[in-house]
Formats: sequence, C-alpha cells, structure tokens
Amino acid sequence: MKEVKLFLGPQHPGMHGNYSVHMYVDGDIIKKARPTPGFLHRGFEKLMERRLWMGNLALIPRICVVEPDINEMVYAQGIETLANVEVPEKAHWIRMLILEMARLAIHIMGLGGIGGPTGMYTITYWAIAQRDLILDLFEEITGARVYHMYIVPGGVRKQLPVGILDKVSKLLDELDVKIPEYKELALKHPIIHKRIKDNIMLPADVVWELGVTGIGMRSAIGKEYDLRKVQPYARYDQVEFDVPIANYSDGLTRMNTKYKEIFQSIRILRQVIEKMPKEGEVRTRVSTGSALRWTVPAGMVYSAIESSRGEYGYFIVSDGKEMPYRIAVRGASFPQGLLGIEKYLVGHRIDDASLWMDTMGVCSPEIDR
Amino acid sequence: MTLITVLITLLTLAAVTYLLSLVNSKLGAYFTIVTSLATIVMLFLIKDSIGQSYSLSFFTFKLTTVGWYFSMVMVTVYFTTAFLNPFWIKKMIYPAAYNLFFLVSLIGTIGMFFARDFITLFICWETVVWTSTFIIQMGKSRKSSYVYYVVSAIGSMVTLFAMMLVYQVSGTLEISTAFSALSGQPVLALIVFFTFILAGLSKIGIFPFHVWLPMAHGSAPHTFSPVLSGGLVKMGAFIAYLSVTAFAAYEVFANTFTIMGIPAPLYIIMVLGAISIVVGTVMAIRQDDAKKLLAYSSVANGGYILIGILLYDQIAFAGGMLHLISHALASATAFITIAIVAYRTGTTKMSELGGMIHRMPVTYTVYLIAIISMAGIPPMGGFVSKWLILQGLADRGLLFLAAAAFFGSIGSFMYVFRPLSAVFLGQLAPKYEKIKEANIMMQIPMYLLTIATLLVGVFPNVVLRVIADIQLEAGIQEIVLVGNTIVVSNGVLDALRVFIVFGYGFLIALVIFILRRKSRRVTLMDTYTSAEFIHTPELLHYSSNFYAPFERLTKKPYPVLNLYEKVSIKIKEIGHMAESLFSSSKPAITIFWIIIVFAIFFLGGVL
Amino acid sequence: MVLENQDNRNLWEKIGDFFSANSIWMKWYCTGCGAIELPPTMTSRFDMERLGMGPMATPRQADVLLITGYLSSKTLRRVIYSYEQMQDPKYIVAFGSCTINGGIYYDSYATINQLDKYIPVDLYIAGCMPRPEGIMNAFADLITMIKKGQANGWRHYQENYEWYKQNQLDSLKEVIIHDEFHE
Amino acid sequence: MTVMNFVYGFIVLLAAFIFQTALTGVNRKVTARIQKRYGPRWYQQFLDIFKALRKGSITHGWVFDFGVIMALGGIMATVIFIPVAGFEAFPNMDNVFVISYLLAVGMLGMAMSAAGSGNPWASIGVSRALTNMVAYDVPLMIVIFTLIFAFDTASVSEIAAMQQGMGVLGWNAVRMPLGGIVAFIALFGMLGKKPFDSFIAPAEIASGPMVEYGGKHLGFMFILHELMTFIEVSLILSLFFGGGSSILVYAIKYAILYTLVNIISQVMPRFKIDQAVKFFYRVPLVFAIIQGLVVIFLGWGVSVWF
Amino acid sequence: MMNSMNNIIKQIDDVLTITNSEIITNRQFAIDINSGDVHQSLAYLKSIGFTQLSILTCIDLIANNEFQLIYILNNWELGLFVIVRTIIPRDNPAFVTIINIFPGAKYYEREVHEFFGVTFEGNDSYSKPLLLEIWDDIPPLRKDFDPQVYSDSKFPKRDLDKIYRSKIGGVD
Repeated sequence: MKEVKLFLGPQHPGMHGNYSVHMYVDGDIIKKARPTPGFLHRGFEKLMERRLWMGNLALIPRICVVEPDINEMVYAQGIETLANVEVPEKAHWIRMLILEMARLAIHIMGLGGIGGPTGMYTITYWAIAQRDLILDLFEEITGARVYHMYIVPGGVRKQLPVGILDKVSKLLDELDVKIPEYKELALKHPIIHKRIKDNIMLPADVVWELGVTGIGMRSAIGKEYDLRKVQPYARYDQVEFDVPIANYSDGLTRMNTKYKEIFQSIRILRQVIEKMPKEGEVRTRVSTGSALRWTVPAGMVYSAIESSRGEYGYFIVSDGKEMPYRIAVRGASFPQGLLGIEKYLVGHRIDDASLWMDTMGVCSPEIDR
Repeated sequence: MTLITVLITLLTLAAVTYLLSLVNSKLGAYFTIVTSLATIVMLFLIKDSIGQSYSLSFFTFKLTTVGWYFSMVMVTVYFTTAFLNPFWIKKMIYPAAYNLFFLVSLIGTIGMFFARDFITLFICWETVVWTSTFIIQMGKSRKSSYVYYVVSAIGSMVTLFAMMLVYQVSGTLEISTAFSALSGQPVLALIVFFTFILAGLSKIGIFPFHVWLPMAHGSAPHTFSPVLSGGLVKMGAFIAYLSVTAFAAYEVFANTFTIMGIPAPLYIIMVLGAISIVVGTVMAIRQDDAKKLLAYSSVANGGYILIGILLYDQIAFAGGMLHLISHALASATAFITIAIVAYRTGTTKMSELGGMIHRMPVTYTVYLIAIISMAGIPPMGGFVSKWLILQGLADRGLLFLAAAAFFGSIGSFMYVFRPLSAVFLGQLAPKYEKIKEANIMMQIPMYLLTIATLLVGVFPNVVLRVIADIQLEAGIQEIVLVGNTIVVSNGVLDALRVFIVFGYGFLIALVIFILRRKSRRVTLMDTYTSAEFIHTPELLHYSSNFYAPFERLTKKPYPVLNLYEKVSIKIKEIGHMAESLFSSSKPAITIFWIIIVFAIFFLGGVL
Repeated sequence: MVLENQDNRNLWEKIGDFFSANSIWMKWYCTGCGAIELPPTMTSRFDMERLGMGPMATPRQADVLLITGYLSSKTLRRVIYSYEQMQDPKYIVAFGSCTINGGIYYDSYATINQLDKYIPVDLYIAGCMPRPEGIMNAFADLITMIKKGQANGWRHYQENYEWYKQNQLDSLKEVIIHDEFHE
Repeated sequence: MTVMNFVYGFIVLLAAFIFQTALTGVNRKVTARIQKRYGPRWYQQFLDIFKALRKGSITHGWVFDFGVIMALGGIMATVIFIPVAGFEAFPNMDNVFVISYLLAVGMLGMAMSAAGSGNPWASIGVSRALTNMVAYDVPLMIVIFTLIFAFDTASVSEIAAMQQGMGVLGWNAVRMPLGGIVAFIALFGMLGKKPFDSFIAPAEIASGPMVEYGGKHLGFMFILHELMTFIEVSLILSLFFGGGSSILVYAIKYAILYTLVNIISQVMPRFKIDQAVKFFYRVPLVFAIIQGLVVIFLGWGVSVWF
Repeated sequence: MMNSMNNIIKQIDDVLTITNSEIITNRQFAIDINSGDVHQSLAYLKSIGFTQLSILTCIDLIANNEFQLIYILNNWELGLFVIVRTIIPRDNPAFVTIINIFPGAKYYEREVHEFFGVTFEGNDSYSKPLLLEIWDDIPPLRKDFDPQVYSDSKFPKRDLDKIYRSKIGGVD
C-alpha cells in the first residue's frame, strides 16, 4: 500500500487557524497523522516574564484569539490568590456576565463553524453575524470588540455603562428565538447527521488517556465535570444552571451538547442580570503605589477556569518582584490538538479530518502560545 | 488467389519464421511482422472472391463477408502487435516457439472465421486455444495459463458436444445446413443453443467465465496481451454471431417465451452480457495492475459486443459489430502502451508508476486516444459503436440491458482514467528520471492504431458499409448510411460533423489560450501543499486506492471466484487422493487392489 | 513605499487593472490573530463580497495575501512560499501593528518585526487588531490603488528579488526548509 | 454545413456564455440574500472571469495546458449542439447521447489537466468527480432512455417540441413525475451543487481539481463551468420541462430552474462521495427504473394523460 | 471542603515521602517530592482520583542552578488540584518520562525539552522540535536567554527617529 502525504493546513480552507496536520493517506483513509503546531508561537511565556504584572494585561488576551476573556479571568484570579485580594461583589457578577457572553459568542461561532467543513455556509453566515451583535455589546462595555482587557486583577476595569443590562437581556430574548433556527438548519439536517453521527468518536477511555476536558469530556463520560460546578469561581455557586452531559461522544452529540450549553449560558446570564448588585465598587487595588510598581507576593498558584473547550489554566509563579517569574499556560485543546490528532485522527477519512478538528474544538493559538 | 493459397502460404511463412528464429530469434520476430503484413495484403486480394467455397482435404471453407471482417480485425491487431515482438523476444523462454505459436494462432483464427463445417471450426478453434495457452505460460505465471486452458477446454468440449448432437440429428457437419434440422425440436434446440454458445461465452469472457481474462491478460507476455484482448477474445463474438445466423436463434425460439420481443434463451445470454458489463466495470475500477484493469474492461466491452450481436437487428447489431473493431483497436493500443511502459520501467503496477508523460509523451497521447475510444467519447471509434448499441437498446426499450450499458459506459470513465492519472500523470518518481520514450519501432504500431481509431470514429461509415454487407448476408435490415451520416429510426449521427465542430470548439479555446499571456513553467513539486514543504515526489503521487470510497461500496465477497476456488479445492483433493494411491511406497498393493476391483466388476458383469 | 505619480500604463493594462481592482480574491491565510475579524468582514454583517472580494482555497487562485497579524518565523517561511506561488499581479495587505514593527511582540524570539523586509507590502492596516470597518476601508483603498496602478509591490519584489531573498535568508536561514518534519 | 452554421454556433456560444454568467451573478446575489447579506454586483462573475484571464499563470507541463484547452473546446462544441428554443446552429445534431458524451470530453480534459498538475488534492478531486458522475448519470440516463423509447427520437429539440402546446401538463416532468424528480435531483449532481459537490469541497480537499489553476487556466475553468451549467440546465429544461417556444420563454424558464436549484442547494450540506453514490442508487435509480417500467410496459405518460 | 483537602494531604503524606506540602487555596495544594519518587507518587495520586494531568511544566530556578518540574493533577470528583514539584539539576537536566502513567504527557514533555532542554528518557519523541523550527540558540525559556537580543540580531526593526521606552520599575 502506497501512502500519500497530504497537508491539512497551515493554509488549507479546512483548517481553522494556523495549524498543520501532516496526514499520510492511503486511498482516503488517514494512516498516520502528525500534528505540527508552532505557526502561531510567539513565546508568550517568555514575554510575560519580561512584562510588568500590569503590562501583561495587554498581552494575555492575545493567547487565545477566539475567546480572550478567559485569559484575563485566570490571570486576575491567579494574582488575586497570590496577593490575597478580595474582589468586590459587583465585580464578580460583571466577570460572570463577561465570561458567559464570551462563551455565548464562541459557542455560536462554533455552531456556525459546522457549516464550513460540511459545506453549508448559510449557517456560518448567520451565526457569525449573530455573534457580531454580542461583540457590539462587548464594545459598549469594554471599548473593544475582541481583546477587551476588562477583567483585571482586583475586579473589572470600570463600571458597566448605563442601560447595558437591558440591552443584554434584549439580546438574550433574541437568541432564544434565533438559536433554535440554527438547530433546525444544521443540527437536525439529515445530511449533517450522515456526516457526524456515529462518526468522529471520543470514547471515555480516550478522554482519560489524553486528558481531554470540556464538552468532549462531558459528552463522553456522562459526569458533570465542569469547573464552574466542581470548583465554583466568581459567583457561579450562586446561580442555577445545568451541565449538559451525554454518554456517547460522537460529533453530533458534541454539537448538541454545545447547543445545550448555549441555553445554559443564557440562563446564567439572565440570573446574573437579575442578581447583580445595582451599586458598588468594581475594583480594588491589588498593590500599593503606581501600577508600574505592582508587586505580587512570592508564591505559585494554578488558576483554572472552564473555557468553552475545557479546563483553561495559568500556572503563575511569582518571586515577589514587579514581573512574574514564570507563567505556564495550559491550553484547553492541548491534549486533543496534539496527542489526540496523532493517535485518534488515524483511521478517519480525509473527508472527516476537518470535521474532526472542528467538533473536537482544536484551537491553535492556545496550543502554540 | 484463393483462400487455400493464403492459408498454405501463411503456414509456409510460419514454418520459415520458426526456422529463422532457431537461427536468430530477433530476425524471426521481425519476420512475424512481415508475415502478418502479408496476411493483410492477401486478405485484401481475396476480398473480391467473397461467396466462394474451398476445401483442403477434409477442411472446408467458405469466404464470407463476416469472416473477412473478423479476419481483418484480427490481423490488424496481430500485425500491429508484432512490432513489439523483436523487443521482447529475448525475454521469452522459447523464442522460436513463441514466434511460431504467434503466427499459428493467427492462421487458426483466420481458418476458423472462414470455416464451413464443424470439424474445421473446431480444429481451428483448438489450434488457437493450444497455441495461446503455450504463449501465455511464457509470461508471469503458469497458473493463469492453466485457468485459461481449463475455461477454454470447458467451452470447447461443451461445444464439441453440441456439434455431435447436431450431427446426430442432421447427419451433416456443414454449419449452415446442420442447424436447420433442429427447427422442429425445441428442447434439443435449447440444449444445442446453450452448449454451442458456451464456447463463445467462455472466450469472450462473459460472466461467469470472465475469471480467466484478468489472469491470462495480466500475466501473459506483454506482447501477447494486446492480441488476447484485442483479437482472440473476439472469437467468442464470432460464435455468438453464428448462433444468431447459422443457428437462427430468433426463428428457432420464435415460439418460446419472449421478453420484449426477444426469445428467453437469447435474453438470458444478453443478461449475462449485461452482468459482465457491470462486473467488468466494477472490477476494473478496483484493480491496481494496469493490465488487469484493461482485462476487466475487455470483459465489460465483451458484454456490449455480445448484446449488440445477439440483438440481431438493424441498429444494435451494427453497433455490436462496429464495437468489435473499435474495441479491438482501442484495447490493443492500450495494452501496447502499457507494455511499453512496462518495457521501460519493469512494472505494470499503477501504484509504483507515475509521471510517465514527462518522459513518454507519445505513449501518453496514444493511450489517451485509446481510452477516449474505450470510454465511448466522441470523436473516437468507441463512441459511434456505443451510440449505435444505445440507440438500438432505446429503440427496443430494453431497460435493464440499457441500465447496465449506461453503468458500463459511465463507469468506464472511472477505470480508463485511473492508469492515465496514476501511470502517466502525477509526480515522476526520481527512479524513473532517466526513462526514455518508446523507440521508433514501437511507435509505429501506436501511430497505426491511433489513426485507425480516429478514422473509425470520424468516418465510421467506411466500416459500417462492410457491416451493412454482413447484415445483408445475415438477412437482416441493413443500417442506413447517407454520406457521412448514420440514420437510425430514432436518431441521426454525423460523426464527421461532430469531429469538425469539436475541432471548431477546440480552435476557439486554443485561440483564446494563445492570445493570453504565456504561462510560467514551474516544476511538478512546486505545487499547492497547504504551504508546507515536501521534497519527496513519491509521497505526492496519488495513485493507490484511487477510488477508495467507491471501492468500499463494491467490496463484497466475490461469489463466482469463491465458487471456483471451492471447486478447484475439491478437484485438487481428488487429485491428491489419486496421487496418494499410486505414489505410495508400495504401488504393487494399489495395483493389486485395482485388479481385484476390476476383476469383481467384470465378473459381476458376466455373472 | 514611494507612490509613483506618473501613470505609464497602456490602455490594456488600465482595463486589466480595472478588472483586477473589482474582483479581488483573497488567500486568507490565518497567520495571526487578525484573522478573527475576517469572518465578520466576510459574512453577513459587513459582507466583503460587495466589493467583489471572496476567499479562495489556494494561492494559485488568489490575488491578495492577507497577513493577518504577527508572523512567527515558522509561518514566514510558509508565507513566502505561498506568496511566490501566487500569480501576478498579486498584492499583500498586512494587518495590525505586529506586521509594521513587531507590535506587542517586539522582543519575542519567535516573531519577526518588520514584514516589508521580506515581502513587499502594498497596504498596512494599523491597529491591534483592525476592526472590520477598518479592513473594509483598507480594501476600498486597495481597490483605488489598483485602479490607479499604484499597487506594484509584486513588481518591486521581482525587481529587488535579491535584496528580499537576502533578508529572508538572514532572518530565517532557510526558506524552503528540508527538514521533513520531525519524522 | 456552411460558414453560417459556424457563425450561428459562435453566436450561440457567446449568448450562452453571457446569459449564464449574468445569471450566475444574479444567483450570487440570491445566495447572498439567503445568507442575510447584500451580495456582489450582478456582473461580478464577468469581472471575475476577465480578471482571471488577465492574470499571469503557471503551467506544469503541456498536458496541464492541453487538458484545459481540450476541456473548453469539448464543452464549446457541446454548447453549439444545444438546441435553444428550437434554434439549432447545426441542424439534426442535437442527439442526446452525442451531447452527454461530448460533455465527457470536457470532463476528461479537465480531469487530465488537473491530474497533470501532480497535486494529490487534484487527483482526489478528480476521482471524486468521476465517482459523482457514475452516481448521477446512471439514473438520469435511464430516464432519458425512457424518453427516447417513448418518443422514438433521441433529438433534444424534437423531444422538447413534443412537450409544447399543452402548458405545464405537457412537460415530461409532469407526464412522468418520477422521471422528473430523478432529473431534477440529477441536475444537482451535474451542476456540482450541494449536496453533491464533494469533488470541489474546499474544506476537505482544497477545491479539488481547481487546486493548481490560476490566471488564464482558472479563467478557462470559470468559462467552462458557466458553459457546462448552460448545457446541463438546457438539457434538463428541454427534456423534462418543455423547453421553450420562444427565446424569451426559454430564458425565463431557464432562470427559474437554475435559481430554484441554487436556492435549494444553499440549505444543503454536502454528502461524502460514497454517500452520494448510495443516495443516487437508492432513491433516484429505483425511481428511474420504476418510471422506465411504467412507460415501457404500461405506456403511461407517452400519449398525453393516457 | 477544606477538611476533605486536609484529609487527602494527610492520606498522601502517610503513603508517600513528601519533603514539603503547601496549601495554596482551599482547592489546591502543592507537594514537593524527591525526583526519585515522582513516578510512584504520580501513580499513587492517579489511583486515588487525580486522574487528569492538567499540565506538565518546568521552572528555571537559575539562582539555585536547578530546574523545578511541575506536574499539576486534577481530581474532578473532589474538585482538587495538586501541584507536584520536584527538583532536578540544571546542568545536563535529565528526567524519566511519565507517559506510561499519563500518556497525555507526551507532548508536554516535548515542549519542556524544547523550552528548557530537559531530556525525558523513555519518551521516544521528546527531542523532536515541536513549536520551533531550526532553533539555533539555547532553549528559549531558560532565564539566561534574552529574547530581546535574539530578536534584535535576527529580525531587523524599522528604523524610527525616536524610540520611546519606559524603564522597568517605573523609575527612569
């Protein structure tokens, strides 16, 4: 049997982001797959050691492009733990607002993303336009569309603008109507079922072998392993929400889980709007003096939250100086994006390779950093 | 010049060739070209005396148009293939024997096509079978020649049985009169029909006798595969022809159950033809060996020829007969090109080849034209014949045969393209960097065959006029030819005009292309690789499992082959038993027991 | 880059530039974070197709290469390779501060600092990251430039090929690397 | 066959190209509206084609060029044979088998040229395209075969003419509803519209056969695609939807048919290629055979409304 | 929650030889282990519910001329993180792979090798480049590697008239 070497990426329409998989293909079956990361490598972990604690705020959102807010959150949370800072109550709720809106945005994009590899671009166009309306709200809150730099150690950068909560709840009402349309169009489509049902499997033992977290894990093992539930941060312990789970992790189940998570996010957001304190500070000082002189007490902490793709964490080491001593980033899709591809993309067809990447949620910038 | 003179001359020439080959095998190989060329010339010389009968001792011959047509097809293939002989003769184990058998099989086919009585027919038939068997086993494997021989032997023995049966009833061996005695006996006629046509089916490779084709074609010497596929397979078509003309199946079975106006026995054979189209196509798509692929395509095309001839009417019959020549030309060409590639590279496995076009552009072009014809795309010969067959089927409303024909003709795009892509196009492996184009001597047959294919495609009426004569001879309505146009009841075709308009379109495209800026030549490895770097051409050549998704759909256990295997295992077991009886350490005991058994048997008879 | 003011194109070239300007196919190579603002630009909200632009699968088909942000040296090799596979006239639009002077990654060991040392950039879009409006605006500018015959980066690259090659080799050691990827 | 035939042929060619390209442009706008956006200018497709022709190009050897020329040549020849509302550039040459097999010249040329580029994505695309052809063509050809049997002619214009004068009821798609369904589904396959576009699937095989084309080669491919669309839609229109009594009616019906196909394809993801084969051999093939049996043995649908 | 964590630490302390343990938050604690005991400790931790390796990384303690390897394990059932720390020498850093305990560590180890130069015996692919290509300097995340110097030498910057740069620490 003669093998052909095909490259899925870095510059391939089926590859989201700058990432490459070298596939050795016989006929149309992938016999060997080699992930090739590093195209987006910027040396973040080195750069962060050379920036001030404050200066890093500008740097960290850029680690994960599609979902930057989680970086701000883990960074802020880590420093708060090290410096033992109490965050104002209102800031906790605003953080949840931001995080859940970000989750909504990326999940909607992911739902539309199924249109790319399967060829139904209509859903992609609709979903991304819908996501843009969420970005508009972000812009109103934080002043930026993508990189918000809003969640800072000690709280959030500034108060919410007046009347934004009404806009958010209006958007949520709209999403309640719009999102089921996407389900009708994509997730219930018989041809989509043909493509991803009983295909692109992620069995429970593979989850543990690789260390996959997030939707992939929860739809495979049927347990509510969500850091928001298991180790509630912010005020997730004060809102009611379910963690969608399943016991059979094929592509369709993962997409359906993602779909259900959208509604849980909407549910959380509604409660956040309802329960958020109307008045109150949103930021406390982490350290005395100018921001350029911030010091964080020596120590190390692993700060992790639940991103849309799973456990996302920073391992922060401080030596008590103005700059971090070491920050290591755990990209949520590191396990499935490297070892997962090498071991479990094998045996799939080249038709499925791009769908595999898509439904497994492989995000290249957080792998490369 | 009479037919007898021709045959005797040829036999003499064959003998001369043999003697020459003993001295110098290459010279003998060149002489095969001369001899086959002489055959063509002589066949043209005797064309005027069509209708006469000859006899030579107990052989009797009759010069018929159909025989002449078949002979011409056959000789063309032999003649063109003979050009390859000088280059391969060194590789044969018995070069002299090869040359002799090559010519004797040619003479055998000619004798068979002109045979007037069963004995002549059978002896000539057997000559061809035996000589080709010996040639095939000079190739890659011996097993394939056994299979070839066994399938042929089954066919010829059963046919011999049919001839005996007919002789018993009619008392004569002359083909045309002997069959007429059967008209009153439907059951006997049925037996004779099926047994007689079996030889044809086995030869043309109709399902379920197609197994020998890929084995024999695939492993025969490269110089003989074109002859096998282009020529010898068509002997089966001649038997099919006899079964509808001399045997007059339509009249004999006129009173039996008919399906869409076709007597059931004939329809059954046609369905077999349809099945072989489907099976041949599906199997051809799955092959990795280029020669086996072409062999399976012969199976599929054999189905077309069989259906065409058996339909025995104005349109489809002409199509079948025309397909005979267009497929013979295309198939021989394709086999010759593959032979040349194999000559230069030493392999016919498609997954090991690639990029040959950059070293062998002429061979590529010739192969391209051959496959265009084989796939039935205008303006080549295969299109006209397929068009006639399809029109004929549409005229009669034979839905299921047509469905198979459509599948075969569209499926043929898939399998003919595979060698084109895997062998000739794609990346050139470094190990083939120094390959040279076929030499002039090898190019001659390619040019000849290509021109012939093109001529049949553009001026099909030249051939169709001969076929009209055959139809006249056979007593059916002739195909209507007006100038360059073929007129059938449900359509007209002017192949020349199609060709001209195609040329016109091509010209417009060419003009636009030339008017635009000249392209920059880049190397083959400078290609889109998703911006990654690769330096191994072999890894960029997509050739193995080319139609993997389709192949998976058709990957069912292959029932006929399994059945044959089971039978062959049983036969082997019996053989082993017999062997163990006789080759045991004490044969005397075995013989003693046999004597006892026989003694009891005979005594029992007496008592 | 100095924009030449005199217009010495003949009529055919002008017509050709008109077509080129109104039908720009982009090779969207997500080299960096700026790519995240491309889906909104392409899709229903901003609808790039109004300008006659559309994404294309391979560099052979594309007219414009979008460098959407910082370039690691590993990516730069692929970008150069892709750029050389494109057919002229071809244009490069570079997104964000990172392509101009390294941006926030000015001291990174993995990313380059100035893109136009390696490949000719026709248009820079400032910002980190540029907003869809900015991108659309830049494309409109590119269209004007092409119409006026001022987007001549590809010609500049041909004329100063040696200089560009030298810069590439200085920074990258090899462009078409021979390492068969860790196997 | 006079010079005028060639002139007419050229006019048909030009008209077909302009009409179909404009229609494609309009349909890009229709697509855009489905996707909730404004869409390109209606003449964008022209700009794209001329732009592509204007650009520089590369070649991977003579077969890379020759295949493209052969493809476009074959397709152009086919367009010349297409009867439009009863008008034929070359009379009596509109045999349906000639048209459908001459179409294959274009396919073969394109496949050859694509494989000649030496790119594995292109080869995979070609293998899928040919498989796709086997999928949709067999059911379609069986229905066409039924038509030829029923009307006793293989001439497209004659079959079209026989459906006229009775309004919608005369259409073969109405007379033989199963056959009409098969033809309509097969049209998706022929045009390479979703869900049967796996041979150019960008996300899987990076646009397949087109992968190495740029500049004039790509321009040729675009022209070829427009002309091929014209042939295929015309064929289905003439054979099953009554053709047109005048050019205007023909153009309107053509536009409606094409737009309908386009609209439906916008809400379809794509099949894998073997799923497409399975689909075609499971539903349309059975429909086609049933339709064939009905027509051949019962004669329903041949004489109008039995 | 605090109690359950204390119980776990106690339990671990009973079984394993821990040189030091540190409670970081109420859901997170760190243990220091001699490099020779890492494998059995990790295997034990895995057996008591720390089934997921969240991250494997390294700290360059250049002042002590040491590397500190960090294994962070996650116990989903209890919602606990444990940070397992061990010290290896900085000169010729070598360690043994843990892919037989956590197969997912394969690429983390590759990354640590690339960033710090730590070798992992038993991981057959640790030495292959992962994120970097044709790297020609000391491993970049070591403290003695200065990216600014590297960047200046390799990647030319735009010549600007004036460069504004603030002094680290805020005082110029």
